Amino acid sequence: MATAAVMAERENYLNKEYGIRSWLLTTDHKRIALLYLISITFFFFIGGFFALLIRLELLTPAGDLVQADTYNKLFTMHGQIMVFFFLIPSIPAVLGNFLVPLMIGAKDLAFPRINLLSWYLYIIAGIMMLHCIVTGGVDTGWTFYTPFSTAFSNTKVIEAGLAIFVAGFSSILTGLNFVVTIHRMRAPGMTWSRLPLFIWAHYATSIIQLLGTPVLAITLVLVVFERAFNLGIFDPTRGGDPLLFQHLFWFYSHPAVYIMILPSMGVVTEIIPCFARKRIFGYKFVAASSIGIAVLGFLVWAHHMFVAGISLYSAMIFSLLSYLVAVPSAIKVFNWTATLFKGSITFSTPMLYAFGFIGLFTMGGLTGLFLAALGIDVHVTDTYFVIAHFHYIMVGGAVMGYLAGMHYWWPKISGRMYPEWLGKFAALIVFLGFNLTFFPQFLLGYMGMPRRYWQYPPEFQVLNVLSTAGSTILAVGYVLPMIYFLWSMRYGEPAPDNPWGASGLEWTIQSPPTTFNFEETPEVTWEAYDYEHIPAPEEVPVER
Amino acid sequence: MSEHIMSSKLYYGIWIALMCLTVITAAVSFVDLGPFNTIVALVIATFKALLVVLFFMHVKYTSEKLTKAVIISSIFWLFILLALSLADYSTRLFS
Amino acid sequence: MDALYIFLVALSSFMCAAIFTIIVVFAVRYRRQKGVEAEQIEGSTVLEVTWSAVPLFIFVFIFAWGAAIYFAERTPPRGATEVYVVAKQWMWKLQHPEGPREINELHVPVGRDVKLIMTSQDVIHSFYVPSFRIKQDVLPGRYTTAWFRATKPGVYHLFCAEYCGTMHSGMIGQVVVMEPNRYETWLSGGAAFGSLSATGASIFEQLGCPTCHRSDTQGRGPNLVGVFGKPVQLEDGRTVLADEDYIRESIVAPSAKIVSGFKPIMPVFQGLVGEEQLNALVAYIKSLSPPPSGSAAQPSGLPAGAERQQQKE
Amino acid sequence: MSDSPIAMETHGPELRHHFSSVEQQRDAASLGMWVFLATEIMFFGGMFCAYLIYRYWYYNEFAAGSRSIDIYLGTINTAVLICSSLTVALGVRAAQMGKRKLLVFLLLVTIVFGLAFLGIKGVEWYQKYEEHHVPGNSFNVDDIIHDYPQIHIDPRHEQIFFSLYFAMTGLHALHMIIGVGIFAFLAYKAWRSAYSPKYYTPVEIGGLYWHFVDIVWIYLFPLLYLIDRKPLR
Repeated sequence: MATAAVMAERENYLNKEYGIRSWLLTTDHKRIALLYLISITFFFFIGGFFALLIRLELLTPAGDLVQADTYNKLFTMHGQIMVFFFLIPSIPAVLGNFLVPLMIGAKDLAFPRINLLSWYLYIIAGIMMLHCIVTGGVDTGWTFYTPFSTAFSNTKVIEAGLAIFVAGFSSILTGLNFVVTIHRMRAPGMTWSRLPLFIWAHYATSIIQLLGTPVLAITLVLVVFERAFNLGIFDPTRGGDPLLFQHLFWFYSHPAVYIMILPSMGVVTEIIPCFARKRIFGYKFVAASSIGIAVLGFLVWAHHMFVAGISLYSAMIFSLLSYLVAVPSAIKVFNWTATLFKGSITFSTPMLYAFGFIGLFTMGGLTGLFLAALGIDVHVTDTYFVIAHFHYIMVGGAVMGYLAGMHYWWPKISGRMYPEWLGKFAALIVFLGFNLTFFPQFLLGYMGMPRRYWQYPPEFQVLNVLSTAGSTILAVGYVLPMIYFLWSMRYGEPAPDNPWGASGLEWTIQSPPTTFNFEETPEVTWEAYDYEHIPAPEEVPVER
Repeated sequence: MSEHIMSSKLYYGIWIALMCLTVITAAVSFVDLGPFNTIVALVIATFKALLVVLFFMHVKYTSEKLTKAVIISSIFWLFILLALSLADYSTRLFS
Repeated sequence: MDALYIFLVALSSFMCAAIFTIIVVFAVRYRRQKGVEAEQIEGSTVLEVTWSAVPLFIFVFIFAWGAAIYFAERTPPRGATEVYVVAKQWMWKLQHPEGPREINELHVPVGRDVKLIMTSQDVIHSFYVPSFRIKQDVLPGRYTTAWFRATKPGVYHLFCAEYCGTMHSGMIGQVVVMEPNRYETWLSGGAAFGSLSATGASIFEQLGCPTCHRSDTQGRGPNLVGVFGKPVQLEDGRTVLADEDYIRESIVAPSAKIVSGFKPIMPVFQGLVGEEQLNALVAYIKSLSPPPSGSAAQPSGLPAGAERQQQKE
Repeated sequence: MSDSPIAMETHGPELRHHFSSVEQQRDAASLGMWVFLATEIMFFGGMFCAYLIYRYWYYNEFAAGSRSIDIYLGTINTAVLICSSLTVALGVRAAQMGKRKLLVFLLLVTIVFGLAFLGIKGVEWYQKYEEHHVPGNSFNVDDIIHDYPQIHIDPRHEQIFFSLYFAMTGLHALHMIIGVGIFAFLAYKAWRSAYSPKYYTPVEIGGLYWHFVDIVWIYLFPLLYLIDRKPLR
């Protein structure tokens, strides 16, 4: 094709240099984003493999597929890998890394070398984690609750703790880079009220990464010290308080949920206006709700501890505050819906994922109301209800958003189009598989099946079989995009600069971009999402 | 940021103040003030920290509001951590 | 609480249905059509405030409802029968006030308030009976409590809900709820265990506690009669309530809170008395105080074989 | 880096390609350090939280443990750190004014103060080691219990105090070691004339880091050494 030849001649960040050194020593934010993409995909499939083993074990009530200890290690490492090595870096370190400079009109992040360092830290942490897994694993649950983790577990707690400690620093450096970049590197005219909401979401995410992660880091250091040197800081037999560990742990780990979901919300907020050809409804409120979530998210952590033995009064305070954080999430859902009103909607793959996101996130959010209600939390916490709830948020929400974003920006990242029909098909499979996997778990939880059970009473079997069946469908839905993305890198249609007719600076430059993104620093004179001035895709003159 | 070059006299003045406060805080701790010992020690420490932040770290002379925002928000977050944890510990006895 | 649950299910279903319907309607109604441009709408502060404030009011209402239930769940009624629970990897041990001890099984009569006073020997566990809607983490080194009143005879699941190691999923048992008369039969089939407080009394003697803790004011230790449930003036000026945790602490680490007017001379019993003996001692000291209402421990001479005696429904 | 022709012509070697001006680069670096210090506050904050709660629970043990630490060494160390902060501040000033030799000298003096602090800290830790006050299997506080017959001391709670003491001073010392490393690098670069009144950002943000570590100590000193020095009743 003639277009392909023309495309191939254009210099971009991918074909500018070749060779392993040009990748491993790169300071280009786009290349680092791809390094992250490859590494988190690797960990996603490891974590997913563990998840499948867990589901297979739960196919029957008896503990027959794996040993109890193996099962405990499986869910522990599934959690640790998915949370710390996939979800937290997923959108920020891949899409955020790629897009934050492009969207604000900068040549790179403020600290390119620190950006590369953060990837290396991530890789070091990843290798430590893998080493931990192959040499025996860890069985404390991803939550590391003391005194089990410090005094009773016989597994590699120290190594896993240090791996997550290092991964935490990687996350801090990413957040630091974003905050400074967003403050200092915006193109002329790119005022705060013109920023894409994706940037607002990443700004809020970075705040959480910066102020939450260090607390987790110090907590893990104390756990490691306690285990290594036989101290008693969290050990009740030596005067320590195990609840203190839980307080410090959840001070980070609750806001960490927002590290995962906020960037997804940002992605969806980009996609919906684009495929509805409309300005976002209530820009200011959506932006403010991101910051609101980031701040209020720090005030609610002890709702994970309502039955853990905290005082009655603090439980009440935390329950009330938990409801406050639901308000900004509701605002977002309402605004997305309102944006559709009187739009001109097309159903491309990213839009399908975005619809899926809204649906699943709404269900996840509403079930959160159950858990924040003290009386009900007592019954459903630590059961499969909680498992279902947070998978609706983290998988139904964060991963759907991640896939939506990958499809939406894939033409910009790779310069190629993916096969649209296959994309829609995969989106459908993911949505169905997901619901079949996790909806039964709400019912299981309400019936009283506790989490982290290797074997269970037979009356729970039917729902577990459904869930396991769903998980295999879900697995297919996740493998498909990986295959066709890889396929499209070689055989896909070359992508035009702006295939969706989208607003935003990243679409004003070539696909894929050059190393320094912008030939000259752009001057922004328009508001975000000014879809009245951008022609829809067919009306764009064919690229030549 | 700190285009402003401060006179070295001011630096020496701050240094003398910090040294004096150190000696004072150590000395006061030997005097029985009841519960006020802790309060005095923390007030002096905060005052010293303020001197360092404002003068040695040039925050007093920076025109940048952002730096102050970063400092204030980090202290605010520390306050959240301490206050809400203590909300549990201080009310446990009542329930 | 199930009423609140149903309310929430209804509310959530309604909200889901509403949002999904709106999305589907918009998606179909405003799908891309030739010649129809999207209408640009800026947003509306009135709408935004409305859909922030209305949910907030609903949320506060749910909070208040949930908190009321929680408060009731956390406040045992006076006069509840007190069952001591010791959790260990991976087993539940339960001690009835009348004396019988059970493992992984708890027999209770219908309609009686039962207060569980729980502690763990090793890691954190969680006492969870789904049918009674109770769950409470069981912590090492301190007591936590929960209570329930069974309303229907039957056998109910007892789960450990806080991950506690290898056989976490094997740490299950059952709560057997019986008609009162069958419960009496079950009790009388029990062993010649003294009541829990009587066991505590004999441990009290064995350990030589009465040498100092005399029932007059001449002892080197405080008189323990009537101390439970009362505020105690401490040597350092503080006042604490003499609850289960305080008594427990005063046995394992006696000098932590010295009663005003006494010296820290009591030996430390940490490691010398097990959790179950501790429970018995606490029950004994509690029995020295007049019970809030009738159902406290009575001296008993129950026939042999109570423990492990099983009467399945 | 410098293969973009647009970037090449407008800036000197110290301006990296993706910034449009030296001011932008300096502002970015300075904000970056301040934001990093905010995360550091939370990092120490976790330990301060643990400290606060256990001090509230185990006041006697904390007071007795605090008494057993050498207050003279602690005070001297505080003074040493304050002096080092002064030399850092003067060093930044020397950099602003382009006095290269003075800058190198002040940076070296700062390093000496830093090492002195670490040395004194080492002496203090060695004393604790000799007294078996290091938490772990050989932990023994019979001497403290013997010294204060008036108050009750539970060795397990005393161990929590010393765990926190070593964790907090240890992490602070780790920050000092990193700081000495940074300053050694800065001194080397300054000696090679890398800094000028136009470009001294590394000295400035290195200084911010050093002052921050100083501030942490300003709080650790009263919290660990001065809990209760008043005469016993």
